[in-house]
Amino acid sequence: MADTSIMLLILLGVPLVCAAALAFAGDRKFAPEINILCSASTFAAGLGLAVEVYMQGPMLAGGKFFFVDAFNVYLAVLTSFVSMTTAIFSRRYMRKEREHGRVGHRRMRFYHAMFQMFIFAMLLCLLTNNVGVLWIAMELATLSTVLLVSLYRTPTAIEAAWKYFILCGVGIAQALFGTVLLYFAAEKVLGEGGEALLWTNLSRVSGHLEPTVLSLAFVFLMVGYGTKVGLVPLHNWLPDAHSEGPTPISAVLSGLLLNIALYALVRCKVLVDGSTQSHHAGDIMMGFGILSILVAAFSLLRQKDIKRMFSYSSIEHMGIATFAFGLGGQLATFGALLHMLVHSLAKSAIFFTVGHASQMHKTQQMDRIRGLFRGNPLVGWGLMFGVLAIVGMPPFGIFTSEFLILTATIKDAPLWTPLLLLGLGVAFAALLRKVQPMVSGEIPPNQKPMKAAHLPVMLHMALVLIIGLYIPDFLNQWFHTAVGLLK
Amino acid sequence: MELTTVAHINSFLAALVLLTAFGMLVQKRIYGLIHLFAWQGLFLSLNTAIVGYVAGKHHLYISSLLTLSLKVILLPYILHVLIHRLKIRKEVETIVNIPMTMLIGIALVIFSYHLTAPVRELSTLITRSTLAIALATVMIGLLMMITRRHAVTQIIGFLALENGLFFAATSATYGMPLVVELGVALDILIAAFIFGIFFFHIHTTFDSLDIEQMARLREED
Amino acid sequence: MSIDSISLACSAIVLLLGSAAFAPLLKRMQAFLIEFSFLLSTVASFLVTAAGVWAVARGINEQVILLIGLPDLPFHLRLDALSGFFLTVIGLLSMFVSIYSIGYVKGYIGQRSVTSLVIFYCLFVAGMLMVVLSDDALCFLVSWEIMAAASYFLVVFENEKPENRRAAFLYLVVAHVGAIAILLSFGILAGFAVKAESFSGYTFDSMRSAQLPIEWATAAFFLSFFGFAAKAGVIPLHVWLPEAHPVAPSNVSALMSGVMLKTAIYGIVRVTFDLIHVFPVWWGAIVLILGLISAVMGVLYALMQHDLKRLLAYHSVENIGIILIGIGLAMIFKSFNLPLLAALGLIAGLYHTMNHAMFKGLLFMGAGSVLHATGERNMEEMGGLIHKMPWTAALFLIGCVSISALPPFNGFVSEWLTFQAFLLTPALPSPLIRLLIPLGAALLALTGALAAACFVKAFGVTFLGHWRGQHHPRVHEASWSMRLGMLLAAVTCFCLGILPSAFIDWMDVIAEQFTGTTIASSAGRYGWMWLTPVSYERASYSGLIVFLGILAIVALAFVMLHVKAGRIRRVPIWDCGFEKINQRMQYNATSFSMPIRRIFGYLFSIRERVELAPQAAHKAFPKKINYHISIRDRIWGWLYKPVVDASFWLSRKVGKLQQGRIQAYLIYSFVTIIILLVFLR
Amino acid sequence: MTVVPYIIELLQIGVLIGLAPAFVGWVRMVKCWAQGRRSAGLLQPYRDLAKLFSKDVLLAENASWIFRFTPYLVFGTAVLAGGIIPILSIDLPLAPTADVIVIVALFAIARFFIALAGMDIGTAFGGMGSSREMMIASLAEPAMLMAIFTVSLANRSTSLSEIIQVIYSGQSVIRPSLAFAFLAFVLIALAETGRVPVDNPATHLELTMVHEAMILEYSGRHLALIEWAGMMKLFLFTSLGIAAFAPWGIAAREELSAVPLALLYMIIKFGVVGVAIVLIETGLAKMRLFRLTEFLGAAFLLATLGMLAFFILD
Repeated sequence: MADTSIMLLILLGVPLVCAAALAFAGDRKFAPEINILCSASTFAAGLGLAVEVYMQGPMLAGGKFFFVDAFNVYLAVLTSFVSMTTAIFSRRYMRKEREHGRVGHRRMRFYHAMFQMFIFAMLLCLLTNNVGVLWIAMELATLSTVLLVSLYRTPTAIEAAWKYFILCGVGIAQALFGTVLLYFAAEKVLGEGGEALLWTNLSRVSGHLEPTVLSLAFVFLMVGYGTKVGLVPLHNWLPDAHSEGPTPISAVLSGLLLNIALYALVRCKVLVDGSTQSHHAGDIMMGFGILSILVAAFSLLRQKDIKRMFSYSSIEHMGIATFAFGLGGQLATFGALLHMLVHSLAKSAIFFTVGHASQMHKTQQMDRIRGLFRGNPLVGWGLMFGVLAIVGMPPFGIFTSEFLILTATIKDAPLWTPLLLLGLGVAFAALLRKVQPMVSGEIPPNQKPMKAAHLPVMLHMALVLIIGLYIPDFLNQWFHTAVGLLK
Repeated sequence: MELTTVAHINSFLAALVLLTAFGMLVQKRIYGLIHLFAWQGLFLSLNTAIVGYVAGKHHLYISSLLTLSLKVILLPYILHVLIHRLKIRKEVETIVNIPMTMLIGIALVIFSYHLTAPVRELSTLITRSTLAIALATVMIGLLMMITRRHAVTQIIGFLALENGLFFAATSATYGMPLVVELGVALDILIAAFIFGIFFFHIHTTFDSLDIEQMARLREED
Repeated sequence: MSIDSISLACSAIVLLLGSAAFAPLLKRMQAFLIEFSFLLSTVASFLVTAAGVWAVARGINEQVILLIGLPDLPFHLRLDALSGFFLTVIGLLSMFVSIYSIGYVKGYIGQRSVTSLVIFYCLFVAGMLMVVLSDDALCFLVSWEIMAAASYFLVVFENEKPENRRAAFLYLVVAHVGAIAILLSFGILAGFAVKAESFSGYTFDSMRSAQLPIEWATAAFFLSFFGFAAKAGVIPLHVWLPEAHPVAPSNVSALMSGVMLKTAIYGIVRVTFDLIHVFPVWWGAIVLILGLISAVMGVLYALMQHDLKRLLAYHSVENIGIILIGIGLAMIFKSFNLPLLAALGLIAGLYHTMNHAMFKGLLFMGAGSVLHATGERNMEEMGGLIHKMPWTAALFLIGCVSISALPPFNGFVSEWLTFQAFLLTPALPSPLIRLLIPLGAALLALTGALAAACFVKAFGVTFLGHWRGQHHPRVHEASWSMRLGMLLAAVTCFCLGILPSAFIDWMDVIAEQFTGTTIASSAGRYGWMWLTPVSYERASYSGLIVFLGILAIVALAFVMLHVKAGRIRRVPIWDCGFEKINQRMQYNATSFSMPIRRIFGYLFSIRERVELAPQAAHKAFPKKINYHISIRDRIWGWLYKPVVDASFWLSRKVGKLQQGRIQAYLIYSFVTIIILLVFLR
Repeated sequence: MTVVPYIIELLQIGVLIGLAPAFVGWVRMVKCWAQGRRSAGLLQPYRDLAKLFSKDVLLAENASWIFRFTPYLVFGTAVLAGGIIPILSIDLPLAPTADVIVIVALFAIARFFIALAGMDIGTAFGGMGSSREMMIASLAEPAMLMAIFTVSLANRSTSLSEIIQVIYSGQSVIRPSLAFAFLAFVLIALAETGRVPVDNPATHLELTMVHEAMILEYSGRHLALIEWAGMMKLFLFTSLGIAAFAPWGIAAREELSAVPLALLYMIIKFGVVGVAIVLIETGLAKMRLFRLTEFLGAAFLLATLGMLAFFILD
C-alpha cells in the first residue's frame, strides 16, 4: 500500500516538478535531455506501479483518491512510455525547428513545460478515482496543449488552436453537466460529499443508480468526452489541431489524448450499463464508431497535407475502438483494448517518421514529398511499415485487434459488417494510394538529408510487431481482467 | 425563513439568470454583454449562498464566494482590460436575425423543461424546479456561441454556458464536492488567461477579433 | 519414420525466414547475397517438397501448435494430404525458380540494390508455405497477408516506374479487401463453432464441427469464395492480375502466377470440402460457371495481348478457370453424393493445379530470359530468337505445348480428365444441370483450341521469323542457372505428362480424404502406364505410348529418308518469288490475332485508328500508314470505374463537413446533443 | 497373348500409309469426271510423292530446327492415329492407348507445329496461313469434340473400339442425336481436311490459301512428308467418321481371315465417301474467310443440338 502510493507519487510528481523546472530552464542546451530523463523516470515509475498491480491486483491509494486497476494501469504505462519516446524524438526534431528559426527561447521553455504538464494531466486522468477530478484533469489536458498547438503563431496554427480551445471547451462543459447529473443520481444512493463521485463506489452501486438520470447523463458525457475522442460529428477540431501543432505534440495528441478520452467514456459507459441494464449506451457508441470510420475513411481519400491525413486515420481508429467497446462481449472488448494499445504505438511512430519527412522536404504537402526509401531508409521504411500496420496488415498488432473486432461483429451484429468492410477498405486504399508515391521513386531536388531519431520509431514498430505475433502473458491477463471489469 | 419563501427566492433568481441569458443572446454591445455577464454571475452567487444557507452546506458559501470573485469581478475586469488594450470597445457586431434566435431560445427552454421533468420527479430538493432553467442556460450559451462571430462574445457565451453548469450543480444537487468546485474554478481561471493570450494572438495576426476570417482550415475543393 | 514431415516443413520455413533476416547484413556484397540466399531457399524448397511428397504418400495428418499468436489462440499448423499436395506444388516450383533466380537477379547488379528483392522473396515463399500449413483462422490470415504484402513489395520492386506502382497498388487493395472477406467468413464459421465465445472457436477443428444453418453457410462460402477468387484472379476480379504480373521481376511473376494463385485454390478446397463439407448443388454450379467464364474470357483476352508477360498473365486467368471447372464439377457431384465422380473432378482440378504451376512457371521463366536478354516485353519488337537462344526457345516451346493441352505433355492429361468428368454427367439426377454441362464441355474445348492458337502466336512471334525491332540488342543465351531452372520445370512437365497414373496414385489420398473414395483403384487397373479414370471400357490414355509411338515413327521415317540423303541446300526465302521481302512484312502479334479479334471483337472495347501519312502521287499509294489499336477489358469500365468514381464523389460530399467555420462545428455538437436527447427520451 | 492382333495392327497401318494417296487420287478422278476433264488416274499422287522424295531440299537460310522437324512429326502423328482408329479391326493393341479425345489432340499437335513452321521463315504468307489455320481450328475443334461426345455419350465410352463394340452389341439404337452429330462431323471434317468450301487444296492463289500458305516454303522430302500426312489426314477423318457412325463391316474377331472382308467393306465405303466429297466440292464455292465463322458456327450448333437432343430425346 505505502510503497504503491510512493510509486503514484513519483508517477504524478515527476512530471509536475519537471514542468516547473523546465518552465525556467526549458531553453538550455541540456533541456531536451532533462525532458527525456523526466519522462524516463515517469515511465520507470509507471512500470513499478504496473508490477504492483500485477502482483496485488487493483488498489486504492491516497485515501481512495487514486484507484489503479488493470484497465488504467496499462494505459498509464503506455502513456508514460509513449511520452518518453516522444521526448526522445522531440530532442532532434525541436533542435531542427530551432535551426529553422520557427521557435525561440521563450517558446522552447513553454514547450517543454507544457509537454510535462500535459503528461501530468493525462496520468491524473487515468489514475484518479474521482469522476469529478477526472473531468478537471481532462480540461487541464486540453488547456495545456491549446497553446502548444499554436506554438508556431502562424495564422492557421492560431485558428486551429482557437477551434481546439472552443470546441473542446464546449464539449468538456457538456461532460461536466453529465458529471453533475451523475452526482445527482449517485448522492441518492451514496449520500452527499466526495464519496458519491468515487468511481469505485459508483461501480459498486451502479445497479441502484436511477436509470433515467444516468441515460440523460450519458448523452452529455458521450458528447463531452466524445468530442475529445474525436468522434464524428464532433471531430472537426481534430484534423486542424493535429496538423498545425509541432509534430511531437501531434504524436502525443493522436497517440495518447484520444485514448484517455476514450478511457473516460468507457468508464462512464460501464456505470450507465450497470444502471440501465440495456444496450442503449452500446448502440450509441456503435453508431458514433461507424459514423467516424466511414467519414474518416472517405475524408482520407482527399487529403493533401500529410499530418492531416494521419489525424483522420486516428479518427477512424478511435471509431473502430469505440465501436468495439459499444459492441461489448469478450472478443470485441479484448480487441478494443488491444486496439487502443497498438494504435497509439503505431500512430505515434508514424508521426515521428512524418515529422522527419516533412522536415526533410520543408513541407507537409504530400505531393512534394518523394523518394523516402532512397533519401532516408529509416524514415521511408518506417513510414511504409507504419502505414501497413495502421491499415491492419499482419503481422502487426492492429491486424490482430481488427481480426477480433471484425469476427465478433459478424457474430453479434452482422448487419454492421458491410459498413465496417466499406470503411476499412476505403481507408486502406486511400492511405496506400497516398503513401506509395511518397516513399518510392528517385530523390527529389527539394529533399535535404537529415539525421533521423532512430530509436523511437524502431522501438515502436518492434513493439507493434511483437504484439502482433506474441502477446506476453501478463499483458494477456491484464486484458482479461480489464474485460472482466468492463463486462 | 421557511422553505417556500426560499423556493420562491430561488426560482426568482433562476428566472433572473435565464433573463440575463436571453439578454446576452440579443445584446450587441460588448460592454453591455460584459455587464450582463457580471449580473448573471451575481445572481448565481446569491443563489448559491442562499441554497447553502438553507441546506446548511457551508462549502457552498465558499463556492459562492468563488463565483462572486471570479465571475462577477475578475473575469469582467479581465475582459474590460483586454477590450481596452485591443481598442475594440467601439465594435458592434451584427447578429443574424434576433427574433429567430429568440424563438430558438424559447424552444430550448421548453425542450429542457420537458427533458428534465423526470429528474424533477425524482428530486426532493427545494431547488429541483430550477434544473430546467440551468439546462436552458447551458443551451442558450451554446446557441449564443453559434450565433456570434466575435471572439470576445464567443468567450462570453462560453462563460455563460459555464454559469449554466454551475447553476445546474447547485440546483440539481446542493453543489458538487468542494474538490470539484475548486478544480472547476481553477480551470476557468486558466481558461481565462488562455483566452486572454488568444485575443492578443488573434488580434496581432488578423488585426481584428472577428473570427469569420478564421476559416482557412477546411477540406478545400 | 522418426523425423515427421511437418517439422521438416517448419524447419524449411525457419530457413527462409532466417535468410530473409540475414540478408540486410550482406547488402554490401550483392553477388554473394544473391547466391547465398537463393541457394538457401532452394534447399528450403527442396525440404518442403520432400515433406509434402512424403506426407501425401503416407497420407499422414500431423499437427503442431506454435508458441506465437494470441495467448489463447496460438498458431496451429497441420500437415494433411491436401496441405502436403500444395506443399509439393509450391516447393517444386519455388525450388526451380530459386535456381533460376540466381542467374536472373544478378542482372540487376549495378542497376539497383537487390537486397529488398531477396528479403521479400524469402518472406513470400515462407508466407505461401505458412498458408497451406496453417490450421486456424488467425494463422491462416496472418500468413495470407504476409504473402500478399511480400508479393506487393516484389511487384513494386522497380518502384520509380509509375505503372509499377499503380499495378502494385491495385493488387494490394484487391488482395486486402479479399482478405477481409475471408476473415469475415471465418468469423461466421467460428461463430457457429462449439466454443464460439472463447478464442478456441477459431481453430479449423472447431469450425469443422460447427453446425451452420444453410443461409449462414452460404454467406460464409460466398464471402470466402469472393476473397479467394480475388486472389486467384477469377473474372471479374482479375483486373489486378494482368497489371501486376508483367511489371514484377520475372522470377517473381513465375512464383506469383505459378503458385501464389494456387493458394487461393487451396483455400477454396479447404473451406468448401473440409470446413463446410455439406453444401447445395448450386454452389458447385456457380463455381463451375465462373470457372468457364474465366477460362474462355481469359484466353480471349490473352490472344489480344502483345506484351509477352501480360499474355501469360491472362493465361493464368484461363487456367485458374480450368481448375475451377474441375473443382466445380467435384462440388456438384459431391452434393449429389456421387463420391467416385466427385473424386474424379477433384483430382482433375488438382492435377491441373500442379500442371499449371509447372508450365506457367516455366513460361514465365522463359519470358524472363527473353526480357533479360533483349530488354523487351513487347512481342511486336521480337522475332528470330530461336537462333540466338536455342535453349530458352526449346524449353519455352515445351511450356507452350504443355499449356496448349497437347499430348504427350501434362496439360493434356488434366484437361482430358476434366473432359471425362464432363462426360459422366448423365449420371446426374438433375436434368437442368445435365443439359447445361455439355455446353461447359464445349467451352472447355474452345478454350483449349484458342490456347493453342495463342501459343502458336506467342512462340512464333517471339522466337521464329526475323527480329522485328528497329534496334538490334546483342542477344545472349540465358545463364546456366536460368537454363537449369527452366530445364527442371520442363522435365517435370514431361514426366507429369507421360506418367499420370503414378501421380494420381500418389495424390489419391486427397480424394479419399474429402470424398471417401479413390479413383486410383480403377485408374491404375490397366497397368501403370495406362490411365483409365473411371473404368477401362469408358476411356483410357497412355501418354507414354503416345510419346514412344510418335518417337518411333519419326525416328523410322528419319532414318529411312536419310539412308540416301538428298542434299539440303540453304537458299534465300522464296515467298512465291517475291524479292524485296523484309522483316517488317512478317506477321506480328496483332495481325496474327486479327481473325479471332474479328470474330470475338464484341467482347472487348477495341479502338482502331488508321492514319494515312501525307500522300504521294496517287491516292492509292500513301507514303506510309500508321495503324493504332487499343484493346481494353470491358470489365474495368463496367465494374471498377463506377466504384472508384462513387467513392470519390462521396469523399467530396464528406469533405463539405469540414468547411472551416467554427459556428458550423458548434451547430454539429448542438444538434447531436438534441438528437441524442430526443432519441433517449 | 497371340501375335495376331499385332499383325492386324501393322496391316492396318500399312493400309493407311499405302492407300491414303490412292483415296486422294480417287477423289481427284471423280472430280475430273464430274467436271468433264480427263483425270490423271488413280496413281498420280504416288507419282507426285515419288518425285518429291527424289528431289533435293531447298531450305531458307533462317529456317530453324522446328521447320525441319515438323514434317516428321506431322507424319508421325498421322501414322499413330492410324494405328488407333479402327479401320480394319476393332481390337487393336494400340486402341486403348488413346481414346477419341486423344486422336483429336494428335491432329491438334500436328497443326500446332505446322503453324509454327509457317511462321518460322518469317514470310507474310506463312504467318497469314498460320493465323487463319489456327482461327479455323479453334472453331472447328470444339465442334468436333462436341460431335464426338454425342457419340460417346450415346455409347458410354470415348474409346472408339468400345463405341463400335457397343454398336455391334446392338445396345445403341439409331438415335436422332447421332444424326445431328453426323451432320456436324461432316462439316468439320471438310474444314479440318482443308477441302472446299473452307480451303482449296488445289489453289495457290495467295489471298485464299490457308494450308498451302503455311507449307509454301517446303520442298523435297519435307514437302512429300507433309503432303502424304495430309492425304492420310483425309483418310483418317473418313475412317473416323465411318467408325463413329457406320462401323458395320469392321472386323470384330481377332482373326486374319476377317481382314479381307473388312478391307472390302472399307474400300466400298471409301469409294462412296469420295463421291460424296466431290459432290460437295463441286456443289459449293469456297467461302470468304470471315464467312467461315458462320459455317463452323453452324457445325458447332449442330453438334450442340445433337448433345442436347441426346439428353432430351434419348
